[in-house]
Amino acid sequence: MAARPRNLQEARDRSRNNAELAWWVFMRVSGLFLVFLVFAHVFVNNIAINVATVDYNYVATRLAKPSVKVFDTFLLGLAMLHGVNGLRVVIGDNIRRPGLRFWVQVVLIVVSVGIFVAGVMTLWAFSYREMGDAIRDLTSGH
Amino acid sequence: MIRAHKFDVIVVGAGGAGLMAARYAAHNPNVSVAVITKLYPTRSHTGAAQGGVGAALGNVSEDHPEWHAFDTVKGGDYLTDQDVAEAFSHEVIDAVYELEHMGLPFSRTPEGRIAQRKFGGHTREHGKAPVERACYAADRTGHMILQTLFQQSIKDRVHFFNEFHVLDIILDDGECRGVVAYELATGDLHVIQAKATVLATGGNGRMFKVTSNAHALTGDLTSIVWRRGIPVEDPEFYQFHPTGLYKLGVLLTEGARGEGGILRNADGERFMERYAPTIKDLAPRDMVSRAMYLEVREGRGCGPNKDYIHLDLTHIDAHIIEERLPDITEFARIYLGVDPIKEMVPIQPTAHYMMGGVPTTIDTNVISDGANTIIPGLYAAGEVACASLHGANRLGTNSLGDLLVFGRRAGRNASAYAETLDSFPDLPAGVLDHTKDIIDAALNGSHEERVSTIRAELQTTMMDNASVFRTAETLATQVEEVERLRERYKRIGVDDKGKRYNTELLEALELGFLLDNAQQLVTAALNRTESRGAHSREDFKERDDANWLKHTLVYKDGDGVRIDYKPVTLGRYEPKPRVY
Amino acid sequence: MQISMKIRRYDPEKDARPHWQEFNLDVAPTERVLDVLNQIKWELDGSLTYRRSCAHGICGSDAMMINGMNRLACKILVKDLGDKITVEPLRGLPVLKDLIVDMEPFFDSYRAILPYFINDDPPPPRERLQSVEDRARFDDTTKCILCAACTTSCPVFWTNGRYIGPAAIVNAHRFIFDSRDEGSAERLRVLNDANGLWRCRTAYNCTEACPRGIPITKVIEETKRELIWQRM
Amino acid sequence: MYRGREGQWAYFLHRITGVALVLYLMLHVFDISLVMYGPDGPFNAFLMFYHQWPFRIGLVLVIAAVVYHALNGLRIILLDFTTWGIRYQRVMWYTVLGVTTVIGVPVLVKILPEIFGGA
Ligand SMILES: Cc1cc2nc3c(=O)[nH]c(=O)nc-3n(C[C@H](O)[C@H](O)[C@H](O)COP(=O)(O)OP(=O)(O)OC[C@H]3O[C@@H](n4cnc5c(N)ncnc54)[C@H](O)[C@@H]3O)c2cc1C
Ligand code: HEM
Ligand code: SF4
Ligand code: F3S
Ligand code: FES
Repeated sequence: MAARPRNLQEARDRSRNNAELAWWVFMRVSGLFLVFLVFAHVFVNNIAINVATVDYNYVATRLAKPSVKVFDTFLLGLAMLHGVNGLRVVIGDNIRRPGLRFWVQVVLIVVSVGIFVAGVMTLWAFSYREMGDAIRDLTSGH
Repeated sequence: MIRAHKFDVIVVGAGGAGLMAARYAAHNPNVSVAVITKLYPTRSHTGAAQGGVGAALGNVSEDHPEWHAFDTVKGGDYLTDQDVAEAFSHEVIDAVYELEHMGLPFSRTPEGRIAQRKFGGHTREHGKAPVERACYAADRTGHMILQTLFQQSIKDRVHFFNEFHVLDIILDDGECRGVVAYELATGDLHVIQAKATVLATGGNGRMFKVTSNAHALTGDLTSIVWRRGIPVEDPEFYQFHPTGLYKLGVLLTEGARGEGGILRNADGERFMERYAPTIKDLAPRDMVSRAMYLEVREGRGCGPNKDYIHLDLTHIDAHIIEERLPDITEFARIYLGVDPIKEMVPIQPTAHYMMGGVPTTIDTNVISDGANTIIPGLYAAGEVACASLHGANRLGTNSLGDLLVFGRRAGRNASAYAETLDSFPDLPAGVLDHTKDIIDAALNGSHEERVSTIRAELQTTMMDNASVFRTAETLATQVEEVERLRERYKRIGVDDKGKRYNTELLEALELGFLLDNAQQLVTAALNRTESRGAHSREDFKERDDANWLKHTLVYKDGDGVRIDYKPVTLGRYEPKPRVY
Repeated sequence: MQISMKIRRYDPEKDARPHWQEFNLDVAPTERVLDVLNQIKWELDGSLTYRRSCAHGICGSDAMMINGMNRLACKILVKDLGDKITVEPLRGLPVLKDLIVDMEPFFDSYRAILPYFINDDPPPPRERLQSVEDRARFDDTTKCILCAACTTSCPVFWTNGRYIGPAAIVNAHRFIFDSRDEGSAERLRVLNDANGLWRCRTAYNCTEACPRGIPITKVIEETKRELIWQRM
Repeated sequence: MYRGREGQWAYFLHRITGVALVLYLMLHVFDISLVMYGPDGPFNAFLMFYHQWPFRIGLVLVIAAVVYHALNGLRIILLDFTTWGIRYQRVMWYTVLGVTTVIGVPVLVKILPEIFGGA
């Protein structure tokens, strides 16, 4: 069990920054934005249309629109920050062994950063194929 | 396992008196201080005190310490040592301010000062009319005092031995060298050596069936020091508080009457008008309890068995009740299902406070005889002690004051004394013998008798024979009864033989202490052939100053007791008939 | 009235793990659960172990889980529970024996918030003045008896024992909102810790468990807002 | 099981839905990102796999979770930033459940036939 401070000096040394406070406020503010972003997104993609009709073309066409790009980038960013921070807290609460807890949180952050980058790339029309070509070009020295 | 510790000052008990003593001892940077307590400090019974602490601050109406001293002496039926009462009534004012400076959240007057209310026996101008003297924090004054003092002890970093049960005191050469304690969590014995020891272990009300006292109040130290040859002073004066919840004894503070509550019999009559025409329901506790007993005895009790009295608060504004008496309102609702705002509350007198105790000087030094011979290194304060502030009957709110004033004195004096000793004197041989014997007797006893049965019989018979009214006959019966129970106690045993939290073992030992307390009380009561304060003999109805204006000292003598006396310190108040 | 009381027993000197034991007894409906425990200890099984002292809800010794909720055994009557009663030790604190738990972690949290009056100015000769309204501001939180019913009912505390817990926050509130006290910046700093105030998820169990009727969740929310305003 | 009341259940549900949502979100972003392989990449294959009915029921649950989590999130924000929120926390939770159902039913009416009638 992490030691709790027992006197003034120890207490002073604790919580030097407002990180926890800032995250707490962020969860609420981002939540407010997410209500609109998520509801709109879900309505457009899951309710207004039949999900069974979704395929590559639907997605590709949608993502080609600049408005969707901007909208979804916000959604992605906020939802990931909100969700991953939430998950960090849940892990902090539920994993008791400090070592394990630390590593699970590291893995969480690595994976989420990866997924976030992949999401942004998708939105802004990167293509794995083009990327592959570019890399091949680079390595072959033109 | 046996473990040893050394501290310059140890305080036994962590109620108001103990924590105050520890704080004052710890103010001296040259001494090390530890507190030993069988309960977590915040579980001490000081936390149960409701009404207030009496001090002549004069925040609500004019008041003077001299009036307070007079009321205390008169309330104590002139058995109070008057030097003690005078010192007390001045010092308690400072003590209350000190509490406020420690952050205690007193209720406030509209001017922002400490709020004060009326309380039984506290009057202006030597008895003319009730005066607002009880400083209060809603009906949780004791709770606030206990919490505040505990908070300060955290700030001061006082060392605590929590859930350590003191089972013996170490006396050698007529000096105190520390105590022996049993650690509940492990069953280990600890020899805690000290240059000065302060006793602050509270009362012994659990010898009665209906009591406001906690299960833990079993008079351990009044028995332990007695077994070691120190007398007990005035044990026959035991206070019954008029307003305990019917059958349960849970206390409803006198503050309820201070706020205007009225006692009524089955006819709805405000009977106190007959017994104390001037201050009526706010007469001292002994008088009110007797009046209630008489009403019941004369067939004017309430209920199907005509065995209780009604406390009537229904005419008081509901929000005053909720605001100033929230806790007791809740007690009545939960335990009796009665809502004091709408209905009258069934009450009966409940065993409440031991006026007597371990005899001390005005400076809290424990004394070993009527000549005030001091036992160096041993101090006592709070309910366990008898500096004789309360005499034959304590006034409400004077006990909390007592804790503060004498707790301070004990702490200060103990640390000053400890500082004068350069080294710890050697311990005598066999310090653990008595403790091991009593533990062994309980653990390996024949178990023909149950502790709970003996305790229940003790409580019932004490209630029947030695409570509010007493006669030679009932007391003699009770002396024999206690004798019989002590015999039976030798054949007890316990189911639990373990070492960890063996609370059954400790309950058994506590019963042993309780039986000693009962023996002290009944023999002294049988001996005192007069009525004074809380000691009310139906066969000797009058106070007898010619023969009995003196303190009783009860010594242990083999299996029996020996009685001696100590003069009362008189002063400017001449004994007068006590009318209100 | 005939009742059956099921008690979770554990004596580490004898048992490998906790187990249930059932007692059938005849009790008066107006008896407290504490009276029933006493009856069992005194008449049936002396080794049953629990803490108790005052027997009327003011010392905080006997908080335990009764019929699935934290309460004081001396403040709940049999008639309010029915004829089947289960009694377990408080959750989230190590069980030492039967219904006795180790309170040290709980008191550690309490000590952490500097639970004492801080004001280094020399006091006036008489009392410090305080208006009736200022006194009322923190009245609720002066009632705490440190029984731990709240902290051990908090679902966050069950999973995360490092959480400082509602009781400590209540006691911090007691001083933070006392107009005479000057230590609130320090206390808020402690509460701002990763396992401090922000771990509360407004689960409300604490408020429902508190035998002193302290509106704990409200108090915690007030403290959160105070911390935000002071820090931003 | 501890006999907590509304607040406890609101918290459990909020946490469970929250975690479920992040996990779903990650999966969702991952499979959408497969578009980056182009039209003949693995994207369509994945989608066809998810178009099986158990996954679509799952998707309906995710929508329900979003609605509950969002509404209860608003409830929490009211508790945190208003002085009156605490007084109405129970009422507000029942409202959250109510509104979740009110939104849920038409959605089900629209989607269920699509799942079992169509694909
Ligand atoms: C219900 C009630 C209401 C009251 N209201 C008022 C009031 O309004 N005003 C007023 O002035 N007075 C009041 N009194 C009286 C007053 O509260 C008590 O007399 C006083 O609190 C006793 O305090 P204390 O410090 O002497 O002992 P306590 O507070 O009883 O503390 C005793 C301490 O000793 C420890 N202890 C006991 N035995 C041992 C042992 N063997 N080994 C180790 N530790 C031990 C205990 O653990 C405890 O810490 C009231 C009393 C009761 C019961
Ligand atoms: C749609 C609007 C949303 C709102 C209003 C909202 C609101 C909130 C709030 C206020 C909290 C803090 C809870 C607390 O401290 O008690 C929270 C926690 C959380 N949210 Fe959201 N949220 C929303 C969407 C999402 C989404 C889309 C995800 C998933 C990516 C998500 C995942 C989480 C997680 C994992 C937690 C942590 C749960 C916990 O600690 O118990 N939320 N949400
Ligand atoms: S806040 Fe209530 S439940 Fe919590 S410790 Fe204090 S009295 Fe007990
Ligand atoms: S139960 Fe726990 S989550 Fe907060 S409201 Fe109470 S501390
Ligand atoms: S025994 Fe004191 S609170 Fe229950």
